[in-house]
Amino acid sequence: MSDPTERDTATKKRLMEMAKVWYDQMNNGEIPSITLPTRTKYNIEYDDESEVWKYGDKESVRNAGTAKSATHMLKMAYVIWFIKTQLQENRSSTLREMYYISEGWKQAKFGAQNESNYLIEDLEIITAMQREFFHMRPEEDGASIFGPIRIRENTRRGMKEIHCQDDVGEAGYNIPNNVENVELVDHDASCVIAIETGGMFSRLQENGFDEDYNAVLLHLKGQPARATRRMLKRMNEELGIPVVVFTDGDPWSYRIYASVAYGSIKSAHMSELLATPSAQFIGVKPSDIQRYNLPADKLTEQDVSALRAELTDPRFATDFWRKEINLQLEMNLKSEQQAFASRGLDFVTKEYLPSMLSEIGVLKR
Amino acid sequence: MSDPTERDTATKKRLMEMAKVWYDQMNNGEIPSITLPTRTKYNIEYDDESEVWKYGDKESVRNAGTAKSATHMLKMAYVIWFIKTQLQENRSSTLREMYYISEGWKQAKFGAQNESNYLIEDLEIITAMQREFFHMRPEEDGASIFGPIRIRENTRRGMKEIHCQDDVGEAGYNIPNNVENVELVDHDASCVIAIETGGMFSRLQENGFDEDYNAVLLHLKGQPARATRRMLKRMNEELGIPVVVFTDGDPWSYRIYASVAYGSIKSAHMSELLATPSAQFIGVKPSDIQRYNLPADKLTEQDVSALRAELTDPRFATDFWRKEINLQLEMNLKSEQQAFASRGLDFVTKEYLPSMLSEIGVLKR
Amino acid sequence: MVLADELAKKQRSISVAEFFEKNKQMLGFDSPTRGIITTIKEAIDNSLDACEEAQVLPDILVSVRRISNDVFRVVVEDNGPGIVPEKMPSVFAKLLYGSRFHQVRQTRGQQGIGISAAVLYAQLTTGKPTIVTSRTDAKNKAHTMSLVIKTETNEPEVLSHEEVDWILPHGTRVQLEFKSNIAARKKLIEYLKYTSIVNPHAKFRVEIDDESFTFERVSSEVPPCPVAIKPHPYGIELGVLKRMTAASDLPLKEFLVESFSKVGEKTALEICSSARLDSAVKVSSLGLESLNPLLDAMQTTKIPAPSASQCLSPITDELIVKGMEKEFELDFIKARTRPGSVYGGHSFIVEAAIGYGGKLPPEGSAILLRFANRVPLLYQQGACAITNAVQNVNWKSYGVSQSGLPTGPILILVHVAATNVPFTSESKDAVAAVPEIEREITLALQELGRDLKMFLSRRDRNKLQDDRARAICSVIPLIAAKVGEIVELPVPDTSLIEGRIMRRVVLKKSSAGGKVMIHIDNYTTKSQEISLYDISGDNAGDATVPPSFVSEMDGEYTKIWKVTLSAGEAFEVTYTGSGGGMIEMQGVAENLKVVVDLDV
Amino acid sequence: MVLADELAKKQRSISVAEFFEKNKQMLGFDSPTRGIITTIKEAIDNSLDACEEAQVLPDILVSVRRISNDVFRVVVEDNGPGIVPEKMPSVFAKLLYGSRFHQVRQTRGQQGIGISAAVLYAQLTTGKPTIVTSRTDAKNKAHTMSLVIKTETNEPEVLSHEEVDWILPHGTRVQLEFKSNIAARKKLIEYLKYTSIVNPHAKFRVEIDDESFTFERVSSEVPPCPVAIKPHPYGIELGVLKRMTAASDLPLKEFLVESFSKVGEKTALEICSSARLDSAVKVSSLGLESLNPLLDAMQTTKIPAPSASQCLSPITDELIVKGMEKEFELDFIKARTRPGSVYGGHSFIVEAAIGYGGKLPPEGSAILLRFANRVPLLYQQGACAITNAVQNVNWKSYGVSQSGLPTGPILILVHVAATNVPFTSESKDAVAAVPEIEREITLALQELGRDLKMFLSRRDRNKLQDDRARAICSVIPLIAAKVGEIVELPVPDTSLIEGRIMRRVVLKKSSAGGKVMIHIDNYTTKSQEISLYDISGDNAGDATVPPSFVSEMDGEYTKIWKVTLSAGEAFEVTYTGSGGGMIEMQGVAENLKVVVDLDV
Repeated sequence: MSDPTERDTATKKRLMEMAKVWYDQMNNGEIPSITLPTRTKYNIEYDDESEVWKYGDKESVRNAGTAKSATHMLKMAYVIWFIKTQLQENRSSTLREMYYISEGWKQAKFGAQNESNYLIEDLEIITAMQREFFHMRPEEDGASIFGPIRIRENTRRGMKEIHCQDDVGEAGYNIPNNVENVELVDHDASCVIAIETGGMFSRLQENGFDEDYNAVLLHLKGQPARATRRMLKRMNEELGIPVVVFTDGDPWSYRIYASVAYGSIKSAHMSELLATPSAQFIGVKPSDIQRYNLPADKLTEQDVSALRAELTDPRFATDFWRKEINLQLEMNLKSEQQAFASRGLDFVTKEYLPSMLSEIGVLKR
Repeated sequence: MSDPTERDTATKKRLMEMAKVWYDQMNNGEIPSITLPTRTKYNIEYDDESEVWKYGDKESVRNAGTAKSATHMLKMAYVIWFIKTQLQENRSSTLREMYYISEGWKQAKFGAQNESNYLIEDLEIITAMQREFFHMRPEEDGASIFGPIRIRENTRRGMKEIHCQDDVGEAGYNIPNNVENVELVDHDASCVIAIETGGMFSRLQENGFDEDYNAVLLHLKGQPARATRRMLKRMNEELGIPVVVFTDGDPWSYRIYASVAYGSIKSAHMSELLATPSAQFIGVKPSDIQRYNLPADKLTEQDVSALRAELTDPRFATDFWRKEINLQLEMNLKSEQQAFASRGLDFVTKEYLPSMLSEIGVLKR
Repeated sequence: MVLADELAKKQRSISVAEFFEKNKQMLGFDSPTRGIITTIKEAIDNSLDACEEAQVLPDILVSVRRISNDVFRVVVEDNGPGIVPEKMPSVFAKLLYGSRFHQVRQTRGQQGIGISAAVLYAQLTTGKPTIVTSRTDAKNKAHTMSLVIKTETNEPEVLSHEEVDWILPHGTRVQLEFKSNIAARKKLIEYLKYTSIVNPHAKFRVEIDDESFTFERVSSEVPPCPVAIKPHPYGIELGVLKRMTAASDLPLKEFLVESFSKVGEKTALEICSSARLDSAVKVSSLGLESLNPLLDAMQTTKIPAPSASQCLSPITDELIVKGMEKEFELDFIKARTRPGSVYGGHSFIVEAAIGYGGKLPPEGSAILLRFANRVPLLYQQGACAITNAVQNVNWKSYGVSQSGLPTGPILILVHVAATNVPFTSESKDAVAAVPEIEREITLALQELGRDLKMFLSRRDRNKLQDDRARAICSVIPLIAAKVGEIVELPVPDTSLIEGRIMRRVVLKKSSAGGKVMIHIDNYTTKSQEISLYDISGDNAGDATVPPSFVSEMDGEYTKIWKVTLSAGEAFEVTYTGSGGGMIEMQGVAENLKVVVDLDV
Repeated sequence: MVLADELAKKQRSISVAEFFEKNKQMLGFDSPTRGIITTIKEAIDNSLDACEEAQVLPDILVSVRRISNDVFRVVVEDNGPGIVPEKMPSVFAKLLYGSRFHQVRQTRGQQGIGISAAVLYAQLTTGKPTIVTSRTDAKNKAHTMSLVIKTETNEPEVLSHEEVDWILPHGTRVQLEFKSNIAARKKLIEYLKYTSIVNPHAKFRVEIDDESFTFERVSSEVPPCPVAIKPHPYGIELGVLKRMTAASDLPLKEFLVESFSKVGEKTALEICSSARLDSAVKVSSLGLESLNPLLDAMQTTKIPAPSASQCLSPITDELIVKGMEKEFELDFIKARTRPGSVYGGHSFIVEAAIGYGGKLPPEGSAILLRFANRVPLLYQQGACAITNAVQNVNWKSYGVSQSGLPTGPILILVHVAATNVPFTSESKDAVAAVPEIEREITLALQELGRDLKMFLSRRDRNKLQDDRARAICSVIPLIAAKVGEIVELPVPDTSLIEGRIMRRVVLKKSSAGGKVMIHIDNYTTKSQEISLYDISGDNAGDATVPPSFVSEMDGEYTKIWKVTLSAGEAFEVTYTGSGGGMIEMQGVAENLKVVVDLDV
């Protein structure tokens, strides 16, 4: 569905089918209802075929039998109507804008921002379509890319072809919020390194790591946006470039990795589109803190409970993660990726990364 | 000082002069000391000449008479030494990297990240030089720019010339962390609109506001980074483009405007380089909430105390701000810029912005 | 002479009046404010006790009048049986003198200290004697005496005595003067209000300076006067048993039957055999070596609890509820009277009540009203076993939040009626921590807690049903409209859903295009007679069904339609107008009624 | 017969023993645990009072022994003056009998209830009489009696009486048996510990079952026995004045001078003229109309406070400090005795002490020790005026945090000594809220607070000076080294700074390149004799200055140099080695010493 018009028609059709179900229910004297998978970590399962984590069989049914859930369905009806209009007029909007537009929807008005977010996710699940198809634009841009890859972006101002090393400034190419408009043209890359912090992104750039190893550097800017994850997935799938994730050594960073590699719980319904199962973790490991004697901070209470939660998270149910997480709880320490600086500014590019990348088989020099 | 080598030599000289003062003090049997302006909002003053707010006359003297302040000076000596080395070897690093490098400095080791931040600020004040001159790289990149302006960036990979509408994707051109390496080539712009949220940035782009009005759109990404503020200053000063700031209508947004226009308290010593005194505020005003009947939220306790603090902030000591802030406290409401969507997705580009820009004399159509 | 001889000369007896004169704080006279409350409380206790004994409906006058800067005159007058002239001096002017101390039954006053302590306090602060007037029947004249206590000896002194005419056929009036201040006013009214709750048969007329008001009685039955009973074997202490046996000339079995309540021949023999004592032995001959096993046997043998019904006078559930209703507005109110129980040989009964909602403050700690033998306890709440027991109940399990005391719009009343209330001090402010009493309070409150929980969950369930009805009748039509728009088909009819799901009477009003439409569906299984009230600026002159009644006031028209709808039937009316105003229907049970104003 | 006649038959006197038998909780016998503490407390109070009267150093034995499952035998024995046989029955077996109630002076026991109540409690729970042995001097034999109280009459009954030989020349021993349990042990030891703090002249030997220990005396001076004085005119109440005048045959002026303390002829005449009464009038003839102005005049005329020194026996600052030091380890301790004051005609003195730091728990509320007339108050802390006063002091202004009570490692002791301590009940657990007393406590604590603040800020200042020295001697040399590197010049000499800024003895040790260097500068203005201790793995065989002494143990060498340095002089020694270990110098005052180990 690369043709936008075709895509819009299909989306509209799907939404109207959904509304028709309710229509028929009501005409039969039934209370309208919808069925949704339960959205908790206890209901995500590994899908062997696609190699990603998706929602499992647990489902919950919502019907309009109470004022609260009836109002919820009313809001969903309004949202479907709004999207249908948007598709017809070829407009787009952000979730926040839709939230404000709902001001005029009387009883269907959203009480809070996250209500509209949640509703759009529900719609994605029910229709098995991305929000981008609804012309719903995310607030945040994607990450920056710097490295030997050429893309073509279909912008409102025409087609732009950009090489992400030659045609951009030091801050790199900014992934737009709708990656479906980007075409991957060609590349000369050995791998994509997705990096948690800007400091480390600049360090690798300054030390010429992209040139020396033909690496595409990608600055994740914290928890990666959908556009970023989709871009990583596409570079991996369409171009066959291996993806590695280089983060700090704390529970929040492991979650960043997990959302790149396995998909997030919040968007488990999009895992096939967003997750890159072959992505490998080369961030700071608890065992690295010991091995390299890195400066470290004590874990906070939040850290400890996040680690504990990860131990019960199916996405971390491997020997590797169990061992590392338990080790971390035992040491009660965490380190940042920039902590490698304590061993000199070149240590990370001269020693750590080459040895890690060779170890996992991404570099063969 | 556009020549990097020349700039580095001057910086090194200045730092060594500073160290020499302490050297002489000690040789005379005096406890080494430094004098710094007091860094609170009660000590910033309006400078008529440069039209920006700078630190006033209040000074505090630090001497090595207690273990705490002696250790502080020891750390400063190490930092000066570190920068001197960095300049000699033509390396750069982030504050965070320096923090980790200090691991090897024994007593001079930093206790926490913000200690090294504060120290670099002190050094900037004492030497009257930007941290960029010390080769200290900020963590965060600058904002994105989209509009009719052409720049030339001196990157590690050579000189790149980029037009910020024609040569970039929809996410725009990313301002690098050291703006001193960017040359402003030419432009066709009527104004720069610095926008607080990504959603509004995309809205203006989707609605073609940059084309219709020859506006340069700049996404501030929250509290603007130094690079962003420096870029705004330079576009205004070197190219003579008027700058307007378009934010939400809450105390934190007013601070964003204030830091663009007047300089921040934290970097009042850099105001001449970073502040754009002629920048005008076109964000959501409390009176707009009434005028346009915008959807609004109640103020939180934090909001109220931030507003109260602003009433005692010399940067907000104008009739305009006093009236608006007092009105807001009275109404007890705040609105986001995307709240204009409640009046339709085109309202902001068809009505609000044209009328605001005409009102303040930026647009003359 | 050795030192001990010298010291011996100084040793002498202390009169109990001297003792309490010096330690007046122990009797509740620690401050002038409190003194006035304590005095009135003691006088009213005596009046109520006396009226109960005489089976008279109490009619009590309380008057407080300031007669100089800091001197107040207090009068308490009752219509009780009166006191014979010979006993008047001792009753009012001798500490530790009274009729109720040695009796095993529930009375308000017990110690024989209260009113005499007030007399002592009055003469101490103003030097003025107390004036007592009493008349025992219509045939005799009233006697008036002016009395003081001789502190050194704790004996009464009569300063004057005369016979006088009195309007009351029988009754007692006591007048005291002492130093105080007006800060006591609020506490005094509180005391009277609470007293009136637990004495619903009493009427109080109150005069404070130039103000006067009345607490009316809500019951016209005099509670039965508790009858004195013999002590119960459980909890008798060795010293008391020793004294009783020494004073008796009976054989053991007869001694047990005669001296204790609930001990019959069979039980007595069981005790004797358990103690391995001859049932015929003279008890006066028993030494400690026999008394110890006897006491053990008395306390381990199974003996029924004393019949509380005789010696105690609980208020009863019904009258507590009446009393509370009189003084508070409540959504829920329930009272329990526990069966009688025993501690240390003393009978007692716990009564409790819980009130919820209404005009009670919605937040903060519960209001706790403590009573002992029908007397409110106003001070030292924190030190009282009642408070402790209330705090130890797990209120959360009854759906009530708790922080020490339960919190929210709750009123808790606890009444401990006992033949001997274990107070922590003579000032009778707080009940001492006796485990048996605390346990009974806990049980009573737990029973009430379960009732409260039922009330609260029923209230919640009603809310839920209402909510469901509202969803179906007001939201689903909106969904239908929007879904119709999306699929580009006519709006589906949702009345089928309404009818199937609910068995209610649904009233809908809507207005559009200058027309107002009112529609009623009777989805119930019964016929309904409905009065439809529609109040708005429209006069409904062209109503499709003309209203049964129309009236106008200030441009507002009240329209009433009388409609009878059998099961499944519907009613509809439309008229020209702009709508608004209010709509309501009468004649349908609250829980079967759904009113949906689609314009709101 | 009218009802009143019937009721009158039941009315009779109540013996005070009956009253308290029924209300034993009022006397502190509410639980078996508490009963044992109360009993021992009452016996010890009497012993200490008696020893004081006899000016004997108290030597008191307390023994508690379990003799069956729940029966305990308690013995308290003292070396006091003893009691003459005739008075023994009344003293021990009659409530409200004693020598101290009518006297205006400080005593522990006042009410004449305590020990007799214990006897009553013993006979009530076990039926056993109390056995009292007493001997008044070496010439007489001791008398032993077995006593019980006749409850109905509150009169003593002597069950046996014999003369016996006794090892003590004089003293009293009382032995009681009652039901209790061993939960009392901890509280008992606490009670004895606190009693010993405020009675530093007393020695207590304690035997609990098979364990025995002693609280030793820290002072060998018997405190002077308080002398009884006449009442003070302030705070006399009208009723008491009326009684006094009625019983006197003196003219007014003489009556005033004779009956009250601190009233001389001049004051008496002043009172008369202020009351507009003839100074020669016989007081017995005065009616209320004269007594009222007389009382007013007595209370408004300026009269000196009663001389507390005679009738009261404060512990004194010095002995409180000794007592506290004996039982607690503290960094700071200070006590204050306030001047005497008056409430309601009763003299009182407040003493207070504050302890800080040491082994006190560093967090949580302060430990509060309350005392009245040298007796610890163990119960009802929350209801006590002392607690209230402590809480009302603004501790934050003395640098101490506060949440109700002050918090942190703080101990607060308050002692109220009075001719009549206003307790809230007979159990004597808490002092009633008398504004005059609370005010005095506040003043005492405020004075102590200021001292504590001084101590705390001095401590902080010392810390600051230390810190300064450390900065100069250890950090500045490092700054110098780094600055030298930056400016590419030789490292500046920082000894000038050290010398100028500080007047101390500075020891520096550093090691580099296999050499250890130790350097001492005497920057003080005086000559210093220094022993330098250097303990490490180096044997310093090649030291440039050979040590005065070397010893080896497990491979660790202790090297000592004896060095004398006059003002401004320096010492230096170097040797081959790797450094480490520890370094210290002796002979220099702590506040003049700076030791800098540059290797650490």
